[in-house]
Amino acid sequence: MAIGSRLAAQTALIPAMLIALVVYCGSTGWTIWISMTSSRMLPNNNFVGLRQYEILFANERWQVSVQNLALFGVLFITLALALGFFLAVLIDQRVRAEDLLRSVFLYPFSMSFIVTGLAWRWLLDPTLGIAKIAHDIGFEGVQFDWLVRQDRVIYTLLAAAIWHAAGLVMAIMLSGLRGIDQEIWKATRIDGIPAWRTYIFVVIPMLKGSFATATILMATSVVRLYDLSVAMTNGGPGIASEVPAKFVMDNLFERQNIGLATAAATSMLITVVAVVAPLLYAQNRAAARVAR
Amino acid sequence: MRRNAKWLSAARIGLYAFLVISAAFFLLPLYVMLVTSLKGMPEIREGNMLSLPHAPTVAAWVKAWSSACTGLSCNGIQVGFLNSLKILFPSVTMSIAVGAVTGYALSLWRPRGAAWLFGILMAVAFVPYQVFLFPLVRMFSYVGLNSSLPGIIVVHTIFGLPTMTLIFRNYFAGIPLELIKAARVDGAGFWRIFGAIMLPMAVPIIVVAIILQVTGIWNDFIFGLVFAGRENFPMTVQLNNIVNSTQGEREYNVDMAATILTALVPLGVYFISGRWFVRGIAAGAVKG
Amino acid sequence: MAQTAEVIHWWTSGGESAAVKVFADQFTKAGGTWVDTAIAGGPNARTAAINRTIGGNPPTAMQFNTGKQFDELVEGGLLADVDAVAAQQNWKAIVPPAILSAVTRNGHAYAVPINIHGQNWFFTSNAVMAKAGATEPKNWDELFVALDKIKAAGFIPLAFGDQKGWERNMFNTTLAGVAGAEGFTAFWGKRDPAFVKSAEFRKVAETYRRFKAYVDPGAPGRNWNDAAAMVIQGKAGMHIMGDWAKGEFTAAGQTPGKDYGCFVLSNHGGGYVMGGDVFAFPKPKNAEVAKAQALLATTMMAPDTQIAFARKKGSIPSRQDVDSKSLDLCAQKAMGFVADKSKQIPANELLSPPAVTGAAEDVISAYWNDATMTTDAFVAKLVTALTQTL
Amino acid sequence: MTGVSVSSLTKAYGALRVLHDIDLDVQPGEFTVLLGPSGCGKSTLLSAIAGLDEIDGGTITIAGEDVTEREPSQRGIAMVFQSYALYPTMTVRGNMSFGLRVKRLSAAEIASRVAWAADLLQLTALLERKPGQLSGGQRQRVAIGRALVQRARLFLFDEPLSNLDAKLRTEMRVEIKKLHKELGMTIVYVTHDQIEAMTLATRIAVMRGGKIEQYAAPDELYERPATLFVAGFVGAPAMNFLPGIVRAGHVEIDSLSLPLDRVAVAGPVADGTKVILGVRPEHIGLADDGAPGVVVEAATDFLEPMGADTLGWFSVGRHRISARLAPQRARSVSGLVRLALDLRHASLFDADSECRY
Repeated sequence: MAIGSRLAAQTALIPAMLIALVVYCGSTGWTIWISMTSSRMLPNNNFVGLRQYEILFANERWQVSVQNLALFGVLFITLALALGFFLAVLIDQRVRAEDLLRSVFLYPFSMSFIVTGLAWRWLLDPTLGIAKIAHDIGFEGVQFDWLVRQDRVIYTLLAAAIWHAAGLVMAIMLSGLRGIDQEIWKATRIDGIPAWRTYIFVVIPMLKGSFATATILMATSVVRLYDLSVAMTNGGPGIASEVPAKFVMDNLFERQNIGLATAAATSMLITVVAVVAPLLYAQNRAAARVAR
Repeated sequence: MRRNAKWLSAARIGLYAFLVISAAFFLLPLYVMLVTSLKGMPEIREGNMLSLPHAPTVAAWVKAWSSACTGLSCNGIQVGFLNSLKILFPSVTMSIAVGAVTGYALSLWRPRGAAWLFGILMAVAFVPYQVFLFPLVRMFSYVGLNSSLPGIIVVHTIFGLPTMTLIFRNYFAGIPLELIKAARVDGAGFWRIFGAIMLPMAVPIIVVAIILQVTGIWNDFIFGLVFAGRENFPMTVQLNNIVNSTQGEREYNVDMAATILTALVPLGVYFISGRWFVRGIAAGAVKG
Repeated sequence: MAQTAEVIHWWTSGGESAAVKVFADQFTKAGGTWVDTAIAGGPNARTAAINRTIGGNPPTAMQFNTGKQFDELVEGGLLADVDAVAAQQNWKAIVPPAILSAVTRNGHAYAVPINIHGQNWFFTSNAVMAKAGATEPKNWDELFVALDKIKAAGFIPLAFGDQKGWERNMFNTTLAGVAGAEGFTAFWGKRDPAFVKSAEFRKVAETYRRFKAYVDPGAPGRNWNDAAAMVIQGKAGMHIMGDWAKGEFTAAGQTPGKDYGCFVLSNHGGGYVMGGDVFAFPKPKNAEVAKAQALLATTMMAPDTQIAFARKKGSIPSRQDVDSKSLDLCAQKAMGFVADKSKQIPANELLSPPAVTGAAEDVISAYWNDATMTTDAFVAKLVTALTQTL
Repeated sequence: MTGVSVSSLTKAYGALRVLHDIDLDVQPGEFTVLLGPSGCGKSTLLSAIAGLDEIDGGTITIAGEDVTEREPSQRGIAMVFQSYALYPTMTVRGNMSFGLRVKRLSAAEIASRVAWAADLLQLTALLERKPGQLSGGQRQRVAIGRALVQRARLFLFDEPLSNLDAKLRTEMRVEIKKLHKELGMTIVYVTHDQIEAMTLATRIAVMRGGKIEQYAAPDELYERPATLFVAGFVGAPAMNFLPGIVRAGHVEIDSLSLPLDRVAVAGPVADGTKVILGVRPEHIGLADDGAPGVVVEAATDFLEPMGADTLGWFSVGRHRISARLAPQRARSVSGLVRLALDLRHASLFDADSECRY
């Protein structure tokens, strides 16, 4: 490869390299170090080994946060993929007002939860929201108190999160669907395969890339899940809807306990790297094989 | 896809019914916000959030825009609107520029350390930003970037980097390598190829990048608060001041109006360019 | 050349803004220029202020709650002391000892204690109380009698904005009322496992949980001001909140004594839980800033500023030598508590650092919300939370 | 006018060596085709000549200048790619003039070169279109035009016709041949299609496994393939191979014994050597019709009519061979026949080294 261009390519990477090394790696290193100190509001260098981690993993709120994230993550990604894909399939049936519908499904993604959380909280409020309206129009028996029930509150977050992300999934799936060769449809019609079977056994495997993209995007937002919990329930009732990022944030700032906060952040980081690294490695191997 | 006419009608009705119900579900929060913003406080206290306002008034909108107090200044969120624009344009441009160049260099050239860099970026895409907040403050103080417009622009560039790099890399990876070879035979170097050939081809993914970054940067609160400096506080800081007062009376109609006003820019971007978004997003997709 | 002071605070609502305007106006009158940086939400404002201080670009003054929030800034040498102003105004004589010691570290005053907030007030709707035939309780047993009567009359007995911080505040109210100052400081101050395991504390815990039966199902997640509004509108009988809730009543045109009642309830006499707000001053970069800080501190503690501010804010002055006749009925009661050392309890912000408060708060919240959690479990978890923070 | 010469060129991807010590000398004005199956290294060799791939050893000389270390654009080359590699956002004119603009030629010079090339390739009417609006053949012409305007010393073609349908391919082949004749430039052309190679090339370099097996004019290559691989790869239908052992001046193939003196070999072949005898189908005929050569008995398996002639497939002992027959005659062929093998045109290869004797 040409020297000049290689040099230019290397030069072009300087900002990103700088950011990666100084900001990302630097901050991460600092975070890991602080997690092994007794720092509270300000960082100190009073080494305490893994004490913060012991405290962290004994902490009930942290345990609940991690469980919530796991449950939420799995359900959120599965359901948002399902709904997004379904909406995309429906919109792909040459419906009227396609542009309008697409925009309606997509707009939530443009709004932050800090902004829409209040509206959601109202809607789900057992004395104000949908439940009250149901009562007002005569359905006295309707009980909709999931927002205030410890064992159900996570599902209300789920509803809002799906509302937020399903449109994006739809957009990704729709563009994937539009890219599918029309001859596939002709072939399945000649073979007499019903449409739903075609979608499940032919189309979905073909949209592997779209599913992967949507999953990655949603996975990043799952790990970072913070705003939604703050805006809708602030972790409550009790600690029933706490999430790890909120644990980090609360301890970092409001609670002035950065030692514990960084221990939590480091735990999250290690988990992420443990999951992402093998995937990247596998992908790299695959890419190298394709390259020649 | 065209289907047989026989079962078409019944299925069609079901299809539209599902779409309409879904649309209602998606619009519900926006509707609640809208009608609330048009009501007076007494009517809001009555507590039927879905009912249309008896006597619609835009008073709350006017107040939110021009006279709601955030601290001692009672100029509404209009000041922040200008600040947000001041932050938005350079931040979106910078973050996309750096992401595009990095993605281009990673995908079509094989510079040293590319695999590592990409690995780090991928991992960071999953890390909550908050983790980096504190060290970044310290770093910025060393280089004198705190509380300044350049500071907040750099921050948005830093945190936009993983996603931007990822989508541009995926997009450029889909471009045939022969095109680069042809350009090199034509005598174009790294930057010329980028400017004359790659960028013009990248329009669909640039649209996606713009939408993602406009949304993210416009909705950002914490970075604006920490890094922008009080002269440059974005609209969201003022929105927070209006909506999140901890102690004292709350005017939900003003809250909602301020909220919708703040959301108008990203909303507008989505409604205007949703079509291109759908087209472009596939291009940035991970190749299965 | 006017002295310029940039002040970071979290007073953004209408009443709060009016209060902070008192400071700004007085400061301007004294020849300074007030630059206002209001950021809603205590943690947000503190984050911004602390980050800027660490980042070398500090504001002139920054708000904290009275207590331990700024401990480490002092230890880190990032704050300037206000000993000169304290000496000149003779704070020792005029500020209640608990409040003064809360701003003092190693013998130096590091913040201006601008006001005192009572945190454990009961507010009652006179109309609801009358309809239910209930009277203002004199002790905790009578309290539940009153609540039962309100419930029987078809009202919501206790209006509650069920969020973590207010759950803790209700717990603190119970702790102060049932176990008194000794119990309160044993819990938050000494964090004494023996006390937490004692029968007395079990009684606190069980009493706290009794409130659950008087709260409506819409409470979780509700904002406290919406809860206060339920009392104002005559939907609910009582509300437990700090004295800042008066602002809501005043905004609705209600007068204490006439439309609503306010009382503090303790089985041990007085039992007034005192917190408040302070302003701290980052180490000045130059003499100009130092002068502005001195002027700001002096102005904030000036007698007329103190009264005017307290009236707007709903708090009482931290200076006890001011003329409190212009304050409302509840504030008059408060001045009485504050004057008598035996009737006051330092708020938990004064006694424990935020890390401990937060950890305990999680446990308190879990106990309140999880009906299956036994008191034994509660006690055990509390001991861990109070003692395990590094 | 210029030549290109490659000497001792090696290239490896990690542990995988893709080019082994390549030497290639292309004369000025020559049309050299690099021919071989996929993966033989022919495209890599072309890339190396273009400077698009780094090499691990050896030198490349163009027009007498060592260009090994030079950028592609500094080598005085033009290149046409398999996918055409047209810049999709530029018009035809933009595509053709991009390289000239990069080289900062004057606007007038650019315009005149583009006009010349467009005229030559009948693209004048399409100059303002984008590649997306063109047919496959038109795109191919634009790609060639983009190369032509460079007035390069050396033209490199990387399988330029493989994306076209059969009819267009033939047309374009003629056009490229015409261009070469008219403009007389030096061309290095990569393909895996031996017909393309035979029709276009002045010389063909047959490659296999990163080595050049033979570099010779098409006739020479066809008539006197240097290796078993070249013999098998060039010519359709493929040459018939019969393995045997040399004994007493004869090649013994199972029960057959064919006299060695009829076969044109360079020197003596020792007794007991394992060999492979190669005979092209057109050198096998029906003895009864008076075809020359050594006669063997064979059983008819089946017939493949190919239009101009018919390919007959026969079994000789354990071996199957094909013969090119006249269609009229072939219709009556069946059962046992007598085939005449014209050994004067046959090739003899060593079974171990696969080299020609």
